[in-house]
Amino acid sequence: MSEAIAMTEHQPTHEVKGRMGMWWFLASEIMTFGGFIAIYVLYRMASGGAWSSMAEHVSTLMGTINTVVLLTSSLTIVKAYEAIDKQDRKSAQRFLLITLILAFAFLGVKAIEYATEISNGYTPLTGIFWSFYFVMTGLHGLHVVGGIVAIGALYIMAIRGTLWNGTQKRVEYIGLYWHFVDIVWIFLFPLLYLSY
Amino acid sequence: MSDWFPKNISTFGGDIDSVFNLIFWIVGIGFLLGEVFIFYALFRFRRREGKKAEYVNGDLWPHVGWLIIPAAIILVLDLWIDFAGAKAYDRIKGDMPISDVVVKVDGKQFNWIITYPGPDGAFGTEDDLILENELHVPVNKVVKVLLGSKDVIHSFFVPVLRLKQDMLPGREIEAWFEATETGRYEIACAELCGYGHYTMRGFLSVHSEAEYANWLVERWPAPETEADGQQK
Amino acid sequence: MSDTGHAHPNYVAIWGWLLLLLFISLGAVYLPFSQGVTVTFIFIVAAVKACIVATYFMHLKFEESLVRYIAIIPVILFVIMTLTLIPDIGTR
Amino acid sequence: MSEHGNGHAEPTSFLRKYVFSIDHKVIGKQYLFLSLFMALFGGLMAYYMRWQLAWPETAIPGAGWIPEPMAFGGIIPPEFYNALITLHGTIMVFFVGMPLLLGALGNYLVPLMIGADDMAFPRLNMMSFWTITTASLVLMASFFVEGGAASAGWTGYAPLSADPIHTGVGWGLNLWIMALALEFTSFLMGGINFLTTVVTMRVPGMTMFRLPLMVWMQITAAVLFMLSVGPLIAGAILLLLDRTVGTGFFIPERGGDPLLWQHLFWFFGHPEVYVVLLPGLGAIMEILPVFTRRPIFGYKTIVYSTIVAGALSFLVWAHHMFVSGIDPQIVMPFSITTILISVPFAVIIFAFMASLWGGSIRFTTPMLFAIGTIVTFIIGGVTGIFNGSAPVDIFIHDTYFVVAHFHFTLFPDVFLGGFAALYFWFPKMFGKMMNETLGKVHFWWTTITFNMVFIPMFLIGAGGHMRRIYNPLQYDFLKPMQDINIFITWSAVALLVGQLVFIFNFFWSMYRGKKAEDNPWEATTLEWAAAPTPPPHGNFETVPTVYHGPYEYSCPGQETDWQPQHVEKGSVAA
Repeated sequence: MSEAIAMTEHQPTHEVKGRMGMWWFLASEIMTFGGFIAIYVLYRMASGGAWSSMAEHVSTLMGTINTVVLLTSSLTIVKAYEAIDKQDRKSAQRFLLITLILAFAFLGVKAIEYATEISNGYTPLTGIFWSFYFVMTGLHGLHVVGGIVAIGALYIMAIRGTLWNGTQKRVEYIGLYWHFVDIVWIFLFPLLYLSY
Repeated sequence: MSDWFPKNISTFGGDIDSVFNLIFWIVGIGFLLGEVFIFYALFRFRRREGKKAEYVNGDLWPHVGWLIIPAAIILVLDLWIDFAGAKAYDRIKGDMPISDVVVKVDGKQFNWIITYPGPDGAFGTEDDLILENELHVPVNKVVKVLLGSKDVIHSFFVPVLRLKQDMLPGREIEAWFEATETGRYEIACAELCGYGHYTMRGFLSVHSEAEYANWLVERWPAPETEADGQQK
Repeated sequence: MSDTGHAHPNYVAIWGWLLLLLFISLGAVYLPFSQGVTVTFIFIVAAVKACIVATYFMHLKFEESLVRYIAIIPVILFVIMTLTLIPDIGTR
Repeated sequence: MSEHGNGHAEPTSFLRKYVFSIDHKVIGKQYLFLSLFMALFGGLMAYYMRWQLAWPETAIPGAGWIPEPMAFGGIIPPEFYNALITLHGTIMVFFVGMPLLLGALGNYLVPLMIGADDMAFPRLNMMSFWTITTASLVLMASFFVEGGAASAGWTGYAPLSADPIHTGVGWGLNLWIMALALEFTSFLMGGINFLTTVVTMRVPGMTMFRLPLMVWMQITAAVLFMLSVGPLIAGAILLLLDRTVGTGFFIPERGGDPLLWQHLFWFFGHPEVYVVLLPGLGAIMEILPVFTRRPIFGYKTIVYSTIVAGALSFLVWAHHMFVSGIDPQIVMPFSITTILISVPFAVIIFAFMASLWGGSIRFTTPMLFAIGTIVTFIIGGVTGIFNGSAPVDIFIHDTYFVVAHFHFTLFPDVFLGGFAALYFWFPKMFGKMMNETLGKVHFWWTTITFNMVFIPMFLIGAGGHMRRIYNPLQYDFLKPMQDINIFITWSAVALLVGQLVFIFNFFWSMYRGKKAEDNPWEATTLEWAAAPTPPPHGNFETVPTVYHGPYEYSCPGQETDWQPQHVEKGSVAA
């Protein structure tokens, strides 16, 4: 504990800096996604209900599956963090793997969804609702890809056993990011899939 | 400083000019006092041998004197300016007076398309008159202009009327003016609209009542000679 | 032994709550309320879900106040921005 | 794997030491050179624009080298003029103001001032520099693609910017958007770094209210930037898609709304003004106490005023849009918040005045520039009231009055304040003193010619002279003002030529200047008092401990008139 006091005074460990940096990053991310959501909501208000007919064609089922997948992956990565806190390397590694699989599952469902929609003739140019749909889910998807890269790196480090020399705190920071991606989806889901 | 302004021929132009003058005197005097103070302080407290600077010890009263009271004065002056401004703004942009003439002005790269509704008072009918870059209005009448755009954002700027309003594609924005002097004045585009932005020059012709009636008769020689568009 | 200085809540129970809320909002769509009521309801549920994730999964509950401000201020700003733009963009 | 404070060892190879360095001091200098280099381009563009305005459609001396179709034998067509206004604005705000005041000064000074050995994330710091360098290259490259560079103004209003058919500019504008996106990314990384550094890496005793004000200004600026840029990033992505994919987010025929772009731009744009402004004022706040030899007046009041101004800056953005067709109902509230924002800034200016009163003022070059900044910045501040008043803005919006106003805020801040900072911190950065005589010549020349350029602009602005006009002689009512335009142009030429004095002084002093001592100005903050000149890798030989606030000058009962932050005060005589 004396170390913890010293670090706030001068020599911060990774922990304080990493968490702080990640939160500042998330603050700017909130504003970016907030911007998208604000634009979407305002445009939808302005359209006066004209979008509902377009919004009916999204697949609520796949959206729901993906919500469950993402919520579960949030659970598994926080379990990985808990396991690391309890020095349980084995289950930490296992939870990271599950998270990774769930993230890929999310992208897989998303890909099927995109393919179905495009083959049914709903492309980003079909109408402004579809433009928003593809931009917002696409950007969210890119964040998922970023998360996969980061979690994958953590998992490889866990296999190699290099995750434990003071670097295991990264699971927490990447976890924060991953929960944020989850929260974005929590809002995108009703915005795009439920409001018709 | 409003001597530099172009001539004012609009009924509300005087309001804008007087708010400008009010601000000019308030900030002008404040500005001069501030600058004189700074130069006096620089002169009086220049470095001199054997004279040490005074320490600031963070007492409350010097703070009140130096910062709080001046800031409170600024706040009061701000509110004064705000209220004067709100009054003028309300006159210009608040409830629109009943208009005698309605004209549609559309911006297009790089021309003004000016549409008169004709004797039937409705746009989009056969007797519409479409002019390029020429806006004719009667003097001492309230003119309502419906501003729109065919492509990008333009801005309808008539310096002598103190009127400026952006024209957005996809929306129709209403503005009004009442010219008090006859003559031919320039209309300019005030919002960058492309490479020909600077060529987007139009003319506002303010006619006397008789002249305007003549102008109408020339355009619509039909039996109906009533001033166009008795609208409210 | 934990070196984070805070306890770990029962994450699985929280996950259960999140799933429950998800299905509540799904069910709400099929209830015979007007669109306005339904939309308001599902967004309240979404906000609650987001708060749960932030509070427990992102352990904001155990963080110092600075971190909470970092998280909350952007949300407030973006809500202010959206509300201000309603007369201009939302009801054009 | 050390992203650790003093973990990284001193690099030895040239590449690691000077190019891909992770030392905040080297990165700060890299930012400095980048911003000065870009300032040359921005200034050159200003010169071309001014010449065109004074003698429209004549061959511009020194523009003969520009290849067709940008210019034809030195005569620039309107397309290129519009590209110049766009790029001048973009470069000066995003590629000069921000890299100079945040990138260079922030990087160099923040760790030194809080006693840290480096930034919190040195590698991220290096990445942010190379990101903005890439952004600069992308921006300059946009001149050479087919269709020319972006020409929709630095504000890039849609739908002029949203569809290539309106301007004829294709990839030039796409590259402009990408350059901005990269720049934003760079400063987001920078902002995360600054904030984390200041929150976690202060030395023992360095409480938040013992921070030098420069650090306060830097972190406030970082917060403002990080919280305001997000919606514009969203908007920029949508704009780029409109241009490249063919969506219609800002195009009315396809269901979009052009007004939204303006809202997004100014929601960012107004806080952005303060992002650039605050670090410049911060430099003044550091310089004033040193050369008046007394503490700055009202430290905490200044900090609180800054925070209030920063918070208010999120609630004023629509004052850029009073005539753009927004709902008249929201105009007056914005007009009121806008005029109210003058209160916190007035408090800061009053604090400056009070700091002068009772001092023992040394008129060195940095001090002259600092005073020049305050004196001219007041003009910029008070003319903002005109723009903020909604009815007056109806007339002066988009005229040269506005141009003069924002140049009177940003030029004193970025250039006069920036010069003050450079003359002041040059000895610490390069270990040499700059020449005082040349510095004073530079000061008088710059401030006088600057006022000669921009004060007449208020007059022609009041006369209704529109901005962004390629050829003012098109309009009869502007013709009588042409003599003033010519006067402005000659003054601008003089202003630009005068900067050669600075460039010469800068490089000459770097090699031939008098060697600087550790603390030539007898200052109290850590970067002067505790670190050697120039600071070694790792900054401090021993970790300093801070005992009191940053500006303890002329304390009663002390031997010297300056008490460094890391030295305990002697016993105070009762």
